[in-house]
Amino acid sequence: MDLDTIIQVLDSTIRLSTPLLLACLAGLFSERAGIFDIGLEGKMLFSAFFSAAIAFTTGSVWLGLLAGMVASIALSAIHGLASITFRGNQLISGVALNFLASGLTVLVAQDWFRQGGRTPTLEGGARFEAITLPFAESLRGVPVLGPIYADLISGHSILVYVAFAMVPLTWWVLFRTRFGLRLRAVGEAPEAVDTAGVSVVGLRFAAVAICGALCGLAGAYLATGLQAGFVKEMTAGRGYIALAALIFAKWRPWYALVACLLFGLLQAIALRYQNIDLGAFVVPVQFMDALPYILTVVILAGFVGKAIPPRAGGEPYVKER
Amino acid sequence: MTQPAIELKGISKAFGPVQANRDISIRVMPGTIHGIIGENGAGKSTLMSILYGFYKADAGEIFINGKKTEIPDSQAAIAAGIGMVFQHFKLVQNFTVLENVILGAEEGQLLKTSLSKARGVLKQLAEDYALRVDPDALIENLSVGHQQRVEILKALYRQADILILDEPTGVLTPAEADHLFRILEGLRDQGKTIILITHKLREIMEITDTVSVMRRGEMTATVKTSETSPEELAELMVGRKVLLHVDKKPAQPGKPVLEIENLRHVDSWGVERLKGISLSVRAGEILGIAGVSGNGQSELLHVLGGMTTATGTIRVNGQEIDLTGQHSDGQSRRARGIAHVPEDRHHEGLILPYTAWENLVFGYHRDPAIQKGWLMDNAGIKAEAAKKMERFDVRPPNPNLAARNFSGGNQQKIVLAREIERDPDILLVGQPTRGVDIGAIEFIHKEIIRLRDKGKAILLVSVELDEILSLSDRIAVMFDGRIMGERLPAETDQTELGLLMAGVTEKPDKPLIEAVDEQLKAKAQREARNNV
Amino acid sequence: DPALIYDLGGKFDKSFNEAAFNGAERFASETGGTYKDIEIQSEAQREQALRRFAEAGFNPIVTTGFAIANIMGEVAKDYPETKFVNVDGWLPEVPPNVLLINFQEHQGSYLVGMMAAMASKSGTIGFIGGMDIPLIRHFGCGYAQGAKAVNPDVKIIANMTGTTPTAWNDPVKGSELAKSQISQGADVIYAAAGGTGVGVLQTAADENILSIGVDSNQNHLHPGKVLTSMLKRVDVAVFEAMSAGADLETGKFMTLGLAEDGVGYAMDDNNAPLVSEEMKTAVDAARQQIIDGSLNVVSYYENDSCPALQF
Amino acid sequence: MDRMPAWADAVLVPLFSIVLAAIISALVILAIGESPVEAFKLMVDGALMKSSGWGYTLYYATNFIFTGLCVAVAFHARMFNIGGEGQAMIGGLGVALACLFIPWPHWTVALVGAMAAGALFGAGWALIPAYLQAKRGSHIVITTIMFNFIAAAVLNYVLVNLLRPPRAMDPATATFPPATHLPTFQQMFSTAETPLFRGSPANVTFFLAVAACIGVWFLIWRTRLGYEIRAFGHSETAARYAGISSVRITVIAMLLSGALAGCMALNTTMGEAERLVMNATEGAGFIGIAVALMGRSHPVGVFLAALLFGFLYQGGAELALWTNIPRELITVIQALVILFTGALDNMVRMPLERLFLSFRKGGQA
Ligand SMILES: Nc1ncnc2c1ncn2[C@@H]1O[C@H](COP(=O)(O)OP(=O)(O)OP(=O)(O)O)[C@@H](O)[C@H]1O
Ligand SMILES: Nc1ncnc2c1ncn2[C@@H]1O[C@H](COP(=O)(O)OP(=O)(O)OP(=O)(O)O)[C@@H](O)[C@H]1O
Ligand SMILES: [Mg+2]
Ligand SMILES: [Mg+2]
Repeated sequence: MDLDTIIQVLDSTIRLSTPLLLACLAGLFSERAGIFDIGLEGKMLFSAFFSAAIAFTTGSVWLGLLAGMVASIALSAIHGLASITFRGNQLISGVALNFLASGLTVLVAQDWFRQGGRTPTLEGGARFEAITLPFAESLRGVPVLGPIYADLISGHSILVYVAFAMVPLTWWVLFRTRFGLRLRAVGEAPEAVDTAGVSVVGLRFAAVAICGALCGLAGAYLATGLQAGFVKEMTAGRGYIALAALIFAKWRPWYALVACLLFGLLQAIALRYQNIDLGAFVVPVQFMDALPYILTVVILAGFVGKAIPPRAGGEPYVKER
Repeated sequence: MTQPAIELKGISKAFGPVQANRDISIRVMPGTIHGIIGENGAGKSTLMSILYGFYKADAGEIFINGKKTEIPDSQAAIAAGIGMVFQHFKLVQNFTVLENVILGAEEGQLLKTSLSKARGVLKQLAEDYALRVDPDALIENLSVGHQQRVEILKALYRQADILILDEPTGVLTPAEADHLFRILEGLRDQGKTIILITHKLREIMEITDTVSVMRRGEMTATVKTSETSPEELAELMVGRKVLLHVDKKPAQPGKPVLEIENLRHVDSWGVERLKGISLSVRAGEILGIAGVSGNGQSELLHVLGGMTTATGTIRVNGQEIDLTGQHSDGQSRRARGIAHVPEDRHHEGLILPYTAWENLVFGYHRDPAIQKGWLMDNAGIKAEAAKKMERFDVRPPNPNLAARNFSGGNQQKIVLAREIERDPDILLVGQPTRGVDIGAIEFIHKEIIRLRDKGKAILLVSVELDEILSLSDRIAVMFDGRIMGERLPAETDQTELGLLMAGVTEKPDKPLIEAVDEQLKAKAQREARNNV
Repeated sequence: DPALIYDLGGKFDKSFNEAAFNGAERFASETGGTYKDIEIQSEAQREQALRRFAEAGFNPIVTTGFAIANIMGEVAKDYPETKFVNVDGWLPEVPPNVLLINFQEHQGSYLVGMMAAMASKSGTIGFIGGMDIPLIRHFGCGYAQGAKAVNPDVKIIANMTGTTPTAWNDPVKGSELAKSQISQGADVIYAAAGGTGVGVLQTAADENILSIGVDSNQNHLHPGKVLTSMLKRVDVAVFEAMSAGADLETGKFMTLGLAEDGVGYAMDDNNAPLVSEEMKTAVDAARQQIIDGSLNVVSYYENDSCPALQF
Repeated sequence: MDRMPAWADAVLVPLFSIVLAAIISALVILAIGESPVEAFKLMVDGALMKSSGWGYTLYYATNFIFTGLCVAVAFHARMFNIGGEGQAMIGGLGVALACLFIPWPHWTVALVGAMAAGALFGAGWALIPAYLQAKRGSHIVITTIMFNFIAAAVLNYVLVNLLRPPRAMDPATATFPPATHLPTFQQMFSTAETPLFRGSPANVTFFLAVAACIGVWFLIWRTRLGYEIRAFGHSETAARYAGISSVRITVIAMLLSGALAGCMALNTTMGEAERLVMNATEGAGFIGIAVALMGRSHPVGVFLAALLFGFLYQGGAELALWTNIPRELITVIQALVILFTGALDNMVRMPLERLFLSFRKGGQA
């Protein structure tokens, strides 16, 4: 494999990892605060649609992004209502929201644009354009590093850089700020937070809202960064992969980056090398397609050590009855 | 005249159908230690949690230093100068001591300043009140006693003037409890007001200035400690005269039925919990295991009851039993005639949503006698259950009621009825009277002794020294996974047992608490090492 | 009135079903008639929709997609007065009131394959399919043969999007596949992948290479960037079936290939600058040869394999 | 001393939750410019007022009973099996293999054989997640989701490359031999004068589903195994105390769960399509979650909830047939039903409980 090919595969990895990473960090905030969320998929989808729809109608991708985040946060609010306020089952709420997003996006899209559940193609200012970093062109000539900078690091849409910047930011927020301390505490021992005079409900809603905002970014990236419009079910299971990456990452930001890059890489390889001919037999495309899922299972089977979720995760905080 | 530091007026609180507090009024003067005493479930914790803003009262008013104060949440309580150490600590296990102390009382948005400030304050507090803890240790690596210190530090860090402690001594060795009381006295002398919840009469008499008694959600009396007696308090607590000791004939021990040699157990975290236990229990005797909880007693019961694996030898009636492998589980032990009344009836002994009759065969449900072909003979089981409930005076005697709907004492009777009525050779009993009212305690003690008098071997684990002393025919003391020594009840006392419970085997030349603390520190450090 | 039953992909798949819908719309606007349509959502609803429409007196009932053919054959026997039409299906025996319309997609794909090879400067062209099923291989196979006919050394990169039905609706993956193919040198990519193809065409336009649409005329999606579209005139078939009404001739197979203008390649203002005269002549010549039988494009179905491409 | 009578919890709470879901659904229908009343009438007419409507409703219900029971059995052992979809897919493969490659003399024998095969394959697909959960603590929710994706890939490979008859276009197996065709309701109940269930796909598998309900009820509430499964589900530590092996119960419960999902394929693959197609499960595995939740994991509840969802499916099809409402409306309604009955049930329960409590207090006073 030559350098170009490697760069191309890695380039593809970055693009495929970005939505995973955003969703994974979203899940990280929520689950660190003790709220499990298998509704990442639905939130991304919701945001993908609303960001594309608003970007199309207003012609501004930034308004679209805002709309996508608001829509995603709205779903988060329902999840919060169900799992925080009414102490419902968090998994079920997530499943329901995934269904809701999958149905409602198409329903609204059809009612709005009459194009069979998709938005019209976005053009110009309604899309995120790739950003060329300074000196990318002039440095291209430098051996090895030049192409890496120009082709791999430069030339992505702004949301990619935002996503990668979110990793240190998340780490910093969680481990260096008051909010982060409280957030981690509420996922481990909500009663400790409560008796320390801090609102468990408030913290958890804040975490869920951040989760919504990040899923909003992920969805908007899919529809307005990677693509030029919304197509039904366009998240195609990425929310679930992000969830697996989160477990793989043991709920830690830097590990999340590694996990998402790994899954992105696997997908990039599966896309580029279908039907790998091993001489004795041919690995079918179906196998390559399923590889990320198989690998997740292998990882979960404990070959990377035990992943212990936040102690209060998945359980509603109940002090009376 | 000085204002009371705390005055509660007409506090009521219901949890669904349970009236936990009914129209309670109480006044506590500043600079005093006020005791609250009452049976399990009397509503002590609830009342204090209301004062701390953890629960919201249905009715009633709170006055702090004479001023009416609304306490809708713990934030308000902290602002009013109240600190509370809960019965179950409210600490974040994988945070450090410092992080736990500043949680909710941080200065500014960033942690750095808060952490360095807290470090200084903790140092000062440690000197002022003899409250030393390593600020960078993780909570999960601290002994319970030190965790309690962290809770007290949390309150002091928030500049509490009123400190509430909910059953603080339940988890401590006698020497540690003593040390705690010295700290509390120090705090009182600095002008702080302290409320101490306990159900141990001895402690009330020892340290409090005034005492209130609660019974079934009501406040039955408030008296000066110097003007009352343990007998009077017990009567106020229970509502009738209570026998404070157990009647029993001397034991007639036979040959050893249960022999344990060099038993070792490593838990799932890799920590060695049993470090070579050797014991034997003879027919017709009760062997009591004393110890502060967390020193391997639970693990011992779990191994004997087949819930976990171990190495070493266990012989039942001379026959060795499998300790790992496929044939080592609860079923195999039952087949050998070992019955087990577990320490935790809610999580081990009972399936709370199951009905009484279902619970009365729990663990014995594979017995061929209660099967009808492929199915379970539910009608037969029910009839049998009704008889057992009758005999053990379970109230109400309704086999169709779910276990969770019985009171603690009656739940415990269901477990005992199930295990004792199988007529086992060996009975393992853990904390038989934890969370059980005094009437039921008397009944349960009698049943255990009756079984002993039938010539059965009984291994009793309890953290209540009184219970150990009054029931056992022989006492073994456990500390840190080892047996520190065996004593006969007639030849020992609380002080000696208390030292053994802290791992101190010889009469120390230094002050008691230091000897105890040294042992506990060594133990905590061993565990911390094991955990990494 | 006629009725139309779409296949599972749904009415607005931007290709196959949408072409059927366009045909029906054309029928409605040109004849002033009305029609009824439904997008089924499960396998079992196929039979239900057929029967309900037949009972309600719709005639003819047009269906799209091979999957419904079997059931249609059964149901047709119960409603001898009603005429049934299916696009893409195949039955061992055709009942007298059934018309099966097949398209020679490989022939159309052959032509666009030729155009791709001729337009390619790099000598590498791409094919992106949706779910890996025989029909899609059928498309790819014709495409490869056409390309090889122009340039025996042409490199053809063929990818399938996936194995689940989401493969039809994953434009992101379509994009990545396109990017991957572009990075391997492809400068013309043919997308036969439903909604996923939207992503392929988009990326091709963004990356400034050429793409080829499928089923409907997709040239307008990115004017000047879509080389052509492989037309499968489902719209014409549907329009004609609906217009014929009760007079529709049934009881037979109808195969629409190049000769019948059932398949072809799209030319319009959007792609006129992209298609050179030379290209047009070559393609039209091949078209003629296929029509008169002197050129045989091998169908993937013949023996489940493709002479020009390994899947 | 219960807080609220059990019947109220079992009947009133789901009922009010459904009503809430219905109200929101009506608002959604209004919002897209259609009449909810008309829509509801159409749904009822199409699903319940004709025998053929019932034939569809029961056909869908049969699927949902199986997948609902699948989720319910796992729930009793406190496991959230999201893998019903994949287990049903692979179960379908088992059914197809049995039907295609064994020369059955009669449909009754074929049904038994195919059932065994479907159950075996479905159970087999649940085995690895179960084993990983039991032995290594791998979260069953995630592993079963992954196994759904993997199942789709396996099925795709098998259908495209191995089982597809030569020259067929469809990624599907050949049609099963006639000896394996199951009698439909139409064949069973129609007489010459009164044709019933015409054209509808409901078939004899429905009775199997009912039998499965009864079987699961006996298993869970009358056998030792059921006793142990429930005990394990309520409290893992107590189960260990009683000597109930967590590995054994986890694996057995998941195998049963997978087997039930696998049996769903009898209805779709053997009963309806008479061949195995790519997307035979159509999300029924996920609907099973909602069905189990609404049915409180009790077979009677599962049966009723499956009927409700069957009605939604069939009514929704009728809607799509006669109005311009997109089919995704049904997805939205399902989502709302799951949300209100499964996750927001306390929103109904809390006020209801307060109401009961105040009644009781009033009664005592
Ligand atoms: N969070 C809660 N929800 C429901 N009921 C509760 C709750 N907390 C306490 N109760 C009930 O209220 C009553 C009083 O409980 P409380 O904990 O105040 O008693 P206590 O006197 O502290 O007993 P103990 O000595 O066991 O700590 C009991 O019947 C208990 O079951
Ligand atoms: N690394 C550690 N891990 C866990 N616990 C520790 C660690 N280091 C110290 N401790 C605990 O912190 C306590 C403080 O130690 P130190 O010996 O200074 O206290 P002390 O003077 O005995 O206490 P006091 O002032 O209450 O008499 C020890 O008792 C020990 O249990
Ligand atoms: Mg208490
Ligand atoms: Mg000291």
